[in-house]
Amino acid sequence: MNRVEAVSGGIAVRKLLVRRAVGRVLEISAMSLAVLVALVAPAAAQEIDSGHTAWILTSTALVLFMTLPGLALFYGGLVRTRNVLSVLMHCFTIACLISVLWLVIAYSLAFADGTGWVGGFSKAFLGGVGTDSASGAIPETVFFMFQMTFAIITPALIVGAFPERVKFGPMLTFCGIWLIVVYAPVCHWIWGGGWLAEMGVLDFAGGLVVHATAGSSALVFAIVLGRRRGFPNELSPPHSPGLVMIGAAMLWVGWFGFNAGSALAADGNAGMAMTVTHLSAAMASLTWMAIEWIRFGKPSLVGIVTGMVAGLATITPASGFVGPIGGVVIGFVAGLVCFYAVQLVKHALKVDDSLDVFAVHGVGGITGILLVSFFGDPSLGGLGLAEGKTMASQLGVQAVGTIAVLVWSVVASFVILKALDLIVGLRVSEEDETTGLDLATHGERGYNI
Amino acid sequence: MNRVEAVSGGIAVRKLLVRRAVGRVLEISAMSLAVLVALVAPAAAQEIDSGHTAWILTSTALVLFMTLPGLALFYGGLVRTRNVLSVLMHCFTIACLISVLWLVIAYSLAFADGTGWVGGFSKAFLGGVGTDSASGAIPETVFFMFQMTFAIITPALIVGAFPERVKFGPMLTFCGIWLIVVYAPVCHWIWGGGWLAEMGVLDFAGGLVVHATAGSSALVFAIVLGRRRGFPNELSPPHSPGLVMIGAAMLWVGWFGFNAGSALAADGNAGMAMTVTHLSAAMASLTWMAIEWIRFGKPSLVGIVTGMVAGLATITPASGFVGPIGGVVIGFVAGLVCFYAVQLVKHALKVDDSLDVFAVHGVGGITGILLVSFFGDPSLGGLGLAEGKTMASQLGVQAVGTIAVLVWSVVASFVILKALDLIVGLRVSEEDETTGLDLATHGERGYNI
Amino acid sequence: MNRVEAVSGGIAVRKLLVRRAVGRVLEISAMSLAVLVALVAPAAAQEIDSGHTAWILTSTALVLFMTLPGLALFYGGLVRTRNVLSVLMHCFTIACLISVLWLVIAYSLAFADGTGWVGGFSKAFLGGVGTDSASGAIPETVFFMFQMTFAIITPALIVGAFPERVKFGPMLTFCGIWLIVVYAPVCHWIWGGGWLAEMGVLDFAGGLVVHATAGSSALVFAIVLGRRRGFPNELSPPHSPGLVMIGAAMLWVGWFGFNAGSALAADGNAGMAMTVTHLSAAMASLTWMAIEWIRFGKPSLVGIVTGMVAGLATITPASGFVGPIGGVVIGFVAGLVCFYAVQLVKHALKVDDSLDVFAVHGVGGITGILLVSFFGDPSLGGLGLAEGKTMASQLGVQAVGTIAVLVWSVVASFVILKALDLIVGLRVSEEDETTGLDLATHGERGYNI
Amino acid sequence: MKMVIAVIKPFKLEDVRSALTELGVQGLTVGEVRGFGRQKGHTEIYRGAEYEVHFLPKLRIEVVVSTTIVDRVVETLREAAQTGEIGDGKIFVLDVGQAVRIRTGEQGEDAL
Amino acid sequence: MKMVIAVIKPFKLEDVRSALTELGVQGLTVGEVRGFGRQKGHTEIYRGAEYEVHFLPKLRIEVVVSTTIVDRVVETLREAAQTGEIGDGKIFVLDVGQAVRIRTGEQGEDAL
Amino acid sequence: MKMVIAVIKPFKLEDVRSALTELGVQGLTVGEVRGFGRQKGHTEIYRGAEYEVHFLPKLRIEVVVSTTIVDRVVETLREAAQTGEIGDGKIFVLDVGQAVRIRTGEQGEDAL
Ligand SMILES: Nc1ncnc2c1ncn2[C@@H]1O[C@H](COP(=O)(O)OP(=O)(O)O)[C@@H](O)[C@H]1O
Ligand SMILES: Nc1ncnc2c1ncn2[C@@H]1O[C@H](COP(=O)(O)OP(=O)(O)O)[C@@H](O)[C@H]1O
Ligand SMILES: Nc1ncnc2c1ncn2[C@@H]1O[C@H](COP(=O)(O)OP(=O)(O)O)[C@@H](O)[C@H]1O
Repeated sequence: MNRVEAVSGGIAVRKLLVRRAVGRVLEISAMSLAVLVALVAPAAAQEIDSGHTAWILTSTALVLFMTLPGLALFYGGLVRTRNVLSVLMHCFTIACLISVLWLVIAYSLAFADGTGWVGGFSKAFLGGVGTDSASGAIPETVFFMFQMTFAIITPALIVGAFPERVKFGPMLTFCGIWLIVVYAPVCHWIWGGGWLAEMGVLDFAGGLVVHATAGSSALVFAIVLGRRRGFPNELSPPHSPGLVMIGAAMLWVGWFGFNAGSALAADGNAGMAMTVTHLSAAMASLTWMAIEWIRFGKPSLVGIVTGMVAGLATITPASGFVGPIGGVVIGFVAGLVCFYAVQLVKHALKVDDSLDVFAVHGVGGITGILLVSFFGDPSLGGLGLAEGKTMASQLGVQAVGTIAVLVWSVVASFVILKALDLIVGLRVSEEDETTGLDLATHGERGYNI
Repeated sequence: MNRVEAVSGGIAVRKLLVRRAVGRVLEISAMSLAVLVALVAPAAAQEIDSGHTAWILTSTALVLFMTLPGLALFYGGLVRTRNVLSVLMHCFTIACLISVLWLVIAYSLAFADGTGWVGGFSKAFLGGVGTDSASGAIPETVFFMFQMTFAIITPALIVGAFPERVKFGPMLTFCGIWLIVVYAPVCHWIWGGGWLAEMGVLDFAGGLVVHATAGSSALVFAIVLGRRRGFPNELSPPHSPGLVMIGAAMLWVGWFGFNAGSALAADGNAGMAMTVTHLSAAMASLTWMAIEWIRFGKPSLVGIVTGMVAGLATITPASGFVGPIGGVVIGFVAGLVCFYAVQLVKHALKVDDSLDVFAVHGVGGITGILLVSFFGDPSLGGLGLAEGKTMASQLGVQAVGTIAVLVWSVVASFVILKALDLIVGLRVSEEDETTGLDLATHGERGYNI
Repeated sequence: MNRVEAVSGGIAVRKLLVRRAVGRVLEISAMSLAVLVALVAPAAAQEIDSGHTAWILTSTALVLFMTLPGLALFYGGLVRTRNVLSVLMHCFTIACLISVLWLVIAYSLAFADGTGWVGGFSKAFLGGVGTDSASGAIPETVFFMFQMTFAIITPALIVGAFPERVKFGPMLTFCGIWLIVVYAPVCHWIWGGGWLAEMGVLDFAGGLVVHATAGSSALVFAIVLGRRRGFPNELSPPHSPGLVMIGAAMLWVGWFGFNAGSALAADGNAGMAMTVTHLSAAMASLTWMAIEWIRFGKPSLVGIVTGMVAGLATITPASGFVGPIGGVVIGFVAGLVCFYAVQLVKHALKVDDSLDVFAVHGVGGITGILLVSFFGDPSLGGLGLAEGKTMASQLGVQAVGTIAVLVWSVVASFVILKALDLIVGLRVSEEDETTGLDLATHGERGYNI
Repeated sequence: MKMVIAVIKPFKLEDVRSALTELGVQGLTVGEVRGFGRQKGHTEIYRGAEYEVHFLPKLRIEVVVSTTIVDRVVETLREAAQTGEIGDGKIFVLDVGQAVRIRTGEQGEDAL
Repeated sequence: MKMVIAVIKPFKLEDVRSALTELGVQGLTVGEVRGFGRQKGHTEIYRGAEYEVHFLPKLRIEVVVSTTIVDRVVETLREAAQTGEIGDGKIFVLDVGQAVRIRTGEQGEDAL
Repeated sequence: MKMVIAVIKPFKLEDVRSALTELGVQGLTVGEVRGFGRQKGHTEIYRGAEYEVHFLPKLRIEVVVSTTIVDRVVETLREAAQTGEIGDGKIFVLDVGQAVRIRTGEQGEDAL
């Protein structure tokens, strides 16, 4: 596998494919002019590969499907009946708001040429991008859309931290600001050719960019917002485990686009990424189920699908670098680590990160980021670490990246939230919380059966 | 972008790609015979492009998914509990019936060579179409299937006009006749190389073919059928806003196949179509939400997803011709116009187009058809109008197309409905209406919880 | 169509494509060296086709989607409220367990070189398979994943035989053993180049490999396990026909990946497979609906979607060999035969194959296997039978294959079940059965509304 | 005081409520119930299997009123709920010893 | 007339209904309720968090019968609903002052 | 014996249950009901159409206790269920002629 590719999912493949085109031209320098022409012509025509494009178009649909309705149902089923619609509403409005902001400015900040810290404004409103603009072997509009779906699901993940008590407007405002202040820069650092990319941080599909940023910010949100009334003693069980499972299943399927799509091509790398992604999800699910079975005597549906999400979040950064066995091992670790992380955060620290965003996504994503250093190494069946990196040095780089991302996410989120809390307030009234946000905030009821 | 392509989504691309193949041969007329052979051979082999084919196969799945279960759930959640199954049944049976009729005759009437008014019978039962038959760069069977999914969802959209009171058999009969008398011809006019195509009407993915025909016929159906008992004073709220959102989310994702698939290729046009489609949906959702927030103080889930559908219906005809900013503006207009259209039809005119098919799809589709004339123009970031058209002349053509389609849809639907009403009757008994169609017509209950 | 291809969906296409590559080289042997180079170079580069790969990556997602959540919801809606979660749990855990076993050993037993009876161990843990390994025109990892989704859904189909009363652990154990003892070998016989493949058995996407094995084993399971309390007199209606329809719709869409994906390419064969698959589903649905309408006066939602599944299961083995009209006829037969099969098994034989796995999948799959002999023949619009076969001789071969698969599935399943029953017991206590498996086994309730 | 319990057809609720309100009744409580009676249930058929449904959806209205107006309440309720078809339901009247308004603690008729 | 209110285990409904029908009872009304009593609830566990469920699903049967047969009704009902295990439920008997059939206006025992 | 019927706000159930348990009440039955009263409903808006919701979700608690403690039960229940805001609900007390425990056949107060 091309070393450069290892640098990151986003830009690497683009570079790689350009290189291929060039390469093809060089190889044949010895041939007759006629043949040269014969070969260059198609090569140029091949610039945009319809097969790779078809797969990324599909992946874009799959990743959007993860948020709408996947994640929305996964979260919606976990809350109480009287708040189910508000959760769906959160995910839906975030998707809409982020999409527009992504066009206006965020895409440019993440992927336009700029400093090592943040991209420039040249691509604001997709400036200079037309139907013929290419990003590697695919049209840039397709790359733009694919990346947008990542930008959508990341703040949507945070929804799990504040259900049943957050004020609608401020919540939406937070997500908008957060996209620009936290997501876009971090995305640039790692996938936009920024300083962490230069350093050789490996994050194939978003262990840091997506899960660490969302997970840590979710923890901050839960702390600043405070616990739900009655937490933790008068907990209500998920109002619809079936809905949770439906959402989870959609997440699993959609994740194929998330990870295998991050190869930005329909090739062997995509195939291997899909394979390890699937195996990790399966193994983590079985692990979580086993723990519940042993500890409580009853393996639960909500439990096993939580394990699945843990497995998927954990393999995400590693999905382009490890082999099948690495995928299985990572899945096992994911189930184990995240299960106990949930116990720690919720039952030991008593933080009401209501739907365990940090314990599952944050902890999972970081675990995956660190494990890449080992299972990405050919000696452990991996496809290769960053250029010239050993397990140790790679681990060091991964740690630096993790710390940088966590610090920035936590600090920025804290500031934004405190500001919003002072200005407009983050939390609904006790009465609204009791009534439930569906009726209080949105004037609807979940089930008029 | 090739002007011809602008003529329509359907046939244009086919023509275009043939042209490309030819073009490639000409370009090289100066080269040596050897090279000529070298180039022609692959060119021939390229006749069917696996990448384009992969994307249209995928798009076909996505568009079928829009109807089953997408649209069915969207509509099913909006009615009362006692009628939810009947709505699912309507969408499902329509999908089955239309599929068979599409093979038997409708595809041929729409796409086989014929007059400017309707296609011939040569392709009835897919006559002469085998695994090797090509339609542009994709197999004709794939084109047949992709177009079938459009033929399915169009009458399925009409379901929103007559729920909770229509008689099952006559409803199904109407849809069958309507496909052949209204859909197939109109499809031929615009996508089959018919008179409107010749005139230069721009309708990329079905503003007229799909939304205007369905919307206007729905209005006629609602009027001929009459209002539900208790309309409008004793309205019931949607029995399951969550179900509505699930269906809406599936529609959004599926619409990627609908619009980006209409490029009939996995290329930059598809990428741009997906981009503007998504942006319009997002912007229209936010617009509708804003209006509700301001007017009623409570942004609702059913509201925002209705805005989403409005945005998607409106961008549909424009999706292959406008740029990103055009997409956002069209989305904004869509949210605004359709919101007030709903108020007008339902609350001013008191027409019980129960699920607002006309106000959302009809009005939206027509709005999009007209807006193409402006935002399709390069001066407004568009990709180009029809050959030799100015904004003004294009607008004229679009208007002619709209009027022609509306008149034909309304007249034909009215005649079919009146006939059916006389012969078998369109409406169930008062008692059945009170019992609910689930039990009365299908012998089932929605929830045995 | 290449005869070899007819031998089976799995390996044939691989062979075929290799042949094509070779062929292309030969054709041009007369040309100048320069041109030869010019052509071979791209030919080599084409080894893995991005378009075919894109479609199979997509198909893999579609087929996984069939099980999670498609089949799970289809089955979950058919049981009583108190057992809905247990059914979802069955499908989900089976998916996880099979995935891991598929990597460990099953894939190797099915597709690695071995005897005519079973594959060897060379591909255990994907031994020797990397990102560059190809399987025909697609990466082998993609072929591995695509086939895995088939291995997942097959035992998941059996879930319909034992809901509401089976013990969780033993159920899972059975599925694991069954995969290795029944599925993997049968898969090798037919798709892995085994003895039935050699004999010329035609099974494009799994009439025998998937539906006959699952259906017959389900019947055995239902008999060994015994009937639910109160069967058949105190039957409960499906607790949520809507959920059943959602699952069914997902199955329909996913089946496009199942059948059209089995072409292992994005080409005319895939297009035709998708076409006949869709037409059969539509026709079978209408047939089942018609029968209910005539017999009971009320066409039901659960009925029509059951017809749909019958149509899809029946066309599966034929989907790569028949033409559009063949697809319609097969669909009609499917609806008719399966409807009466349900009556026979459940109401005549009083076997509590609770969700009619055998009557719909088993009978359907076998019917399709036999019908291929006729509608696969060019004289009936088919694409061709196995090399040198006449309708009669093909029918003979198909019969042999069917009997072999049924005998092996029944015997093996019976032995495994009896053993498990003796050692741990297959059935929950009467009390747990009354309480419902959701609470008794998994400690959750389906709806806390 | 009397407690009037009425089992009625679901779609009659609105009529009953408004009729009672006109009569000056300040409040009532409604619960969803399933009723078995002369009005026979129906059969649902799933994949050819007949499923006998004995119980029909009804609404159970519970309203406590002063003894002085109980007869008028019953009569009004009966008229509002009547369709003349089998399955219209029943009205039962029971004695109430005491009534309390939780918010204020008011007792007896003041609590209604 | 008497109103017999019984709280029973859900899966006993069919037995109770047929038993009462045999006794000549023409109708009854059933509602879904949750019961709290000696029979302890259970704990559900979500992601390691224990959730104490105090209430168990029960059915509340309400049947009005003539005073002459009330004892037999109670006895029959008890036998039909009994499993002998804790949580079988209760039967309460109340006085009914008046009964009316909405459809016909019939009063008293004729209304039953 | 007396039957105490209370209509309360849903989220007060837990308070009421524990308060009554402390008082020694061994069991009670709860049903979900919709209430109409002074506390006005709300309007839901769908696509600009106003939908008037007259009924509010409430819980109906039914508990049978011995006459000796009925007053304390009513008082305790009232305190536990009270928020002081309109819509808190009502408590009604009815006479119970007979009580039977299905499991054992015990009668009267022993059955409670
Ligand atoms: N004896 C009874 N006790 C309690 N409820 C009854 C009784 N008889 C009938 N009901 C209720 O009244 C409803 C209507 O009674 P039914 O006999 O079907 O028609 P009608 O009221 O016209 O005689 C029943 O569904 C049941 O809920
Ligand atoms: N005092 C009471 N008032 C009203 N309902 C009661 C009372 N005691 C018990 N119940 C109902 O009876 C059900 C069964 O009572 P429980 O004490 O659990 O078992 P058992 O009936 O065998 O003593 C309870 O779930 C509750 O619904
Ligand atoms: N006369 C009545 N009979 C039966 N239930 C009543 C009666 N009046 C009120 N209720 C119930 O009590 C609930 C609260 O009553 P309401 O008048 O709204 O407030 P408050 O109890 O504070 O006066 C109502 O929703 C209704 O369920």
